[in-house]
Amino acid sequence: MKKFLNQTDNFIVDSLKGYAKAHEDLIYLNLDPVFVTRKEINPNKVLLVSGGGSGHEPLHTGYLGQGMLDVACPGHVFTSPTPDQMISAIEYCQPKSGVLFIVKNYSGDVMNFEMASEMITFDHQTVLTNDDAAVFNSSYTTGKRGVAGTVIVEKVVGSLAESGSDLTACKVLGDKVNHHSSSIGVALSSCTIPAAGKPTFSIGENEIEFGVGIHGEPGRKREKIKAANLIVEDMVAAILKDFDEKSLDVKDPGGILLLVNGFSGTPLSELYLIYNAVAEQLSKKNIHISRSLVGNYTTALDMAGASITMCLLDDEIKKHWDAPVLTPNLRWGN
Amino acid sequence: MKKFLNQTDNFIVDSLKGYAKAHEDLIYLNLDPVFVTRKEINPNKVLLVSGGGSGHEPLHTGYLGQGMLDVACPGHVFTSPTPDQMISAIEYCQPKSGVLFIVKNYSGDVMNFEMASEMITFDHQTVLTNDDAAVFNSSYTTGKRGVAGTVIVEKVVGSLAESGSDLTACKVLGDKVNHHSSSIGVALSSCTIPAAGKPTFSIGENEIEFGVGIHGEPGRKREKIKAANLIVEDMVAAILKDFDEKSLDVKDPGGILLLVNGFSGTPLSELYLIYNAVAEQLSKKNIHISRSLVGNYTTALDMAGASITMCLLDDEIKKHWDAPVLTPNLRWGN
Amino acid sequence: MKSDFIIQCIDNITNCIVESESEIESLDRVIGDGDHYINIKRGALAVQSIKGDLNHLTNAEAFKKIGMTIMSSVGGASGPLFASFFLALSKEVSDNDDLHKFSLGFSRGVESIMQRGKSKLGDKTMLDVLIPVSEKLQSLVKDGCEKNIMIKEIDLTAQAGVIATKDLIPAKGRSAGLAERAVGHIDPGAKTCQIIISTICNQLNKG
Amino acid sequence: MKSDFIIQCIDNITNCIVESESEIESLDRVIGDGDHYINIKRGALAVQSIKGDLNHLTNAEAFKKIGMTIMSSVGGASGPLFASFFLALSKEVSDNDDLHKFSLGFSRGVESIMQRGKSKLGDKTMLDVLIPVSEKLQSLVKDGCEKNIMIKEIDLTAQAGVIATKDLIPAKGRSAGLAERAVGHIDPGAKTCQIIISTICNQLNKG
Ligand SMILES: Nc1ncnc2c1ncn2[C@@H]1O[C@H](COP(=O)(O)OP(=O)(O)O)[C@@H](O)[C@H]1O
Ligand SMILES: Nc1ncnc2c1ncn2[C@@H]1O[C@H](COP(=O)(O)OP(=O)(O)O)[C@@H](O)[C@H]1O
Ligand SMILES: [Mg+2]
Ligand SMILES: [Mg+2]
Ligand SMILES: [Mg+2]
Ligand SMILES: [Mg+2]
Repeated sequence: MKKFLNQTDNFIVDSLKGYAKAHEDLIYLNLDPVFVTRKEINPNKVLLVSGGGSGHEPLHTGYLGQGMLDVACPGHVFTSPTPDQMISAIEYCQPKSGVLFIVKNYSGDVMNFEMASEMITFDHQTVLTNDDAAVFNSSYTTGKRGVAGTVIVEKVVGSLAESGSDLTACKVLGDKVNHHSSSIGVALSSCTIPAAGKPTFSIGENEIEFGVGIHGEPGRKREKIKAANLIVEDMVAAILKDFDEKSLDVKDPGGILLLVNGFSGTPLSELYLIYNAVAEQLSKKNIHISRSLVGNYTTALDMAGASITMCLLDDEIKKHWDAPVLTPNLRWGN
Repeated sequence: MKKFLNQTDNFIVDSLKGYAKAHEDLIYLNLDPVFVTRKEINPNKVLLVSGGGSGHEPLHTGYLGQGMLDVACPGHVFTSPTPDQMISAIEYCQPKSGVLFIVKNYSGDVMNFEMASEMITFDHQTVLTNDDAAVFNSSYTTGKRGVAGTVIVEKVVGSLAESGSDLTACKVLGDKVNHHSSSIGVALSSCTIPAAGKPTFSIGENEIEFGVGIHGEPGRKREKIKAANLIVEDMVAAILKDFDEKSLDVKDPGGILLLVNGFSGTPLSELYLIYNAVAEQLSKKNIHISRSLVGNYTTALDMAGASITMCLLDDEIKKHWDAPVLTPNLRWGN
Repeated sequence: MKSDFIIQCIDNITNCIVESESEIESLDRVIGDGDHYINIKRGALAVQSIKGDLNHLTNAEAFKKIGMTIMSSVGGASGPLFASFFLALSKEVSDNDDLHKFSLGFSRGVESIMQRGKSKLGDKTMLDVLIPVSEKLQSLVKDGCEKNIMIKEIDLTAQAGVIATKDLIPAKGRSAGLAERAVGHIDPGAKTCQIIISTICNQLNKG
Repeated sequence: MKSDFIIQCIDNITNCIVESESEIESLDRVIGDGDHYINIKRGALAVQSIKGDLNHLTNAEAFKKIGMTIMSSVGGASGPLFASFFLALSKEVSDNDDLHKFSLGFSRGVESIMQRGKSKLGDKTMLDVLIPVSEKLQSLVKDGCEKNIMIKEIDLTAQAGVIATKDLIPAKGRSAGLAERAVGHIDPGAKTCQIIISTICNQLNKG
């Protein structure tokens, strides 16, 4: 393992300190327990609280600010934060219009956020994101994982909350955006957890992991690498099938938001190449891309690979997607 | 080599097509010869033309738009573009206030831009960027390489050009920003050129290349990896020495702009950790960081590693750095 | 139970976990995300760091403090689950308990995990060790089983539980995403529980 | 010179370059950026693709077309340099040249590289092959040297030039950044020039 770090135990805190310094105009960092908030808290709006294991930067810490999140609680690498982090953060913010938790669907995140929510006296709701098409859903299991679609949920609900809407409205929109989103990822290499010091999985020089999770969890299948166009064909098929199972019509005139997301080790040039392949596929199928985002938005430490997320747009989602956002890592309209 | 690609020969064009589609509101892509321009050309302002070998995305293509570049001419991977690309692009734009070339100091880039400039009838000037502190300068040699400081030059001159200033003013400011900038890079891994199919250099599991170039060119020395704080100490020392040799005073009250730049394979969390280490060093030395930028802004294909750039700010540079910019990969103030 | 027994347990468990690093870690790398050992070790060290405070506490208070410490140090899936166990246990035990009372507390702890995790036997989780162990403990206590035999039986039950996870299709936790691909692999949380239980059995055997 | 000789050269050079892939490529990976082989091959293929057009052209026109093709296909440092060579050469040659005239054209080509590259002998570039070859060519032509000997001498000079780059500290081109670290390594552009020259020598020997 080769990384820029001092002691593995301090990796996340050292990184958060740099993050807070680089964005001191926007960000407040609390160290004990660890949480991050916008510099200026507006206690009158619905407080959007997200968090999860670290290693997915800029998710969630990079999305704090006007038009997006209020609080992020980063856990250790790939390990969900503990309830005291959420509780302290919310007490620090003293929200008057309730708390909306945005939680990726992993047992650990769900349970820790649940424990926190049982221990606070503030009004609250939770949006669980579970957009990973790689996992087949079932009411008997943990269900689908929350992956890059979470960014879209955070952005869209962030705009609604900023506009002064109430907790229920935010919860309803969050659930809708999540339901409208579907993602699939492919890994070319493993990631390496700093404290573990070795790759999470091993993968052959000519193999890819199709349907990989953002923690390096195995996906649907291990296969031989092939032309990007062919990989993308499979990815698009998996997403369209998922929409089909959700009885959603991707040909809706609202079009889709297409997010081509890098896991961190894949260069922007390859992400754009993937974008091109997706666009070619969708154009053949008469699916209209009306919004785009390409870059490293939900990463998996140093993993090489990428995911595709499609979100079906309607006027409401589009309006809130387009609304101004001013965060360290997502910024437009101001 | 594992990459998302179809045929290596089409790698750059496939990627550019995706880039142009993802940003069709901002970007025009010409394919034969290859060049990229803003969607809306303003023929009355000084035309800022940059370019160079591909593989450094978002440099330069990602910086086209209001407040930054007008034209980028991407070459093959790590290979400077050919004169016909620049000539066609400029003819397409028909600038009325002259052309400013922003060229990184490499023999190939210098010569190809020189040939282009000899063949156009438009008034023109060139700003050569050479901010790489790893290379010792000399009037007998090619001299220092242009690296991530180029982004700062493009942003700052971009703002001045947008404000309607003339060619000479743009050239003068560009030279100043370049002179005020100093960078140093460290590689943890090699990059792999798609068409070559194998890593440009080999590097041991515990080694780093100190002073590496953005094409994987060897740097000052190969050494054992050590704590990030110690690596950063060496990096900061190299930059401060470079300023010293340029007789520039880093303790000027204007402070510095600190750019922590990833080469592409290094996660954002590590870049922020580096930022923290630099900030700690500079605070001890009473050097004031007044502006910051952290992310992948000048990359080296898939290389793991990072560079630090410091740019000494004065009121003029600061004003143009802060000015609005609206490009696919750098955006603020609008 | 005396507080020095609990403290001895804490030290032994921490040591055993550290000794089993590569075994535990490799399991979570295969069907999880590779952090289970790191999480568990962080929890064990956190509990070890409050050892000194436990002396002055009742068993109930001690288990509560252990639960709270785990809750705010471990995170992930295993953190809240282990924390729930100790918090539930702490509500049942007193300082003068017989084994019957403790076995009831243990089963309350396991139930609390099931509740928090919305999980049950056969979901390929730590519960595939904990539920059989809990049931075995009840029945052995009810039958008035001899101490040495009881210890041996519990240990064997825990070990059988770990092995049993191998062939299960996961329903809960991170590995649930893998479905059939997880078959053939042991659940890391189950392994950790077995190591902890075996360590305590060992200690009881010696003491 | 006849156009079919030039065309034969183009094919032979292209083949030799492709055959030397690993040799050329590894050199630029060590003291450059690893793309020299790719650039040269792209150039050779581009020139090969215009072969058909060369038939109808004068030597001067043919060399100009070759130069322009290289200029707009190769890029990098080697592109403009090779292009300059051919563009300068095209200004000197006519269809009825003697060797003396050609050798003058060659030296104009080399000078044009020096001008474009602001480089000279000893800078650890392609010029460390091209300048000695050019000088040797002038003097052999002046001395009225016999064809076979001339071919051999030129070939040896090119090979000596390549070897000479090994111990030089680079002053120009990408490797200049390495300074002393480049010592001990051959310059890739020099190697390419030698391969091209040796290929032509070989062809002349046979023809
Ligand atoms: N819902 C659940 N019920 C019971 N045990 C669970 C549940 N989810 C996860 N586990 C246990 O937690 C273990 C994983 O713990 P750990 O790796 O620390 O957390 P994470 O999965 O969040 O990375 C699994 O091996 C499993 O035994
Ligand atoms: N200024 C120069 N003068 C002469 N030759 C040069 C000069 N700069 C570079 N070269 C030659 O070009 C070769 C490198 O070519 P290439 O790899 O294609 O371009 P780049 O260095 O731009 O990647 C060097 O090995 C050297 O021989
Ligand atoms: Mg985890
Ligand atoms: Mg090159
Ligand atoms: Mg885990
Ligand atoms: Mg090269």
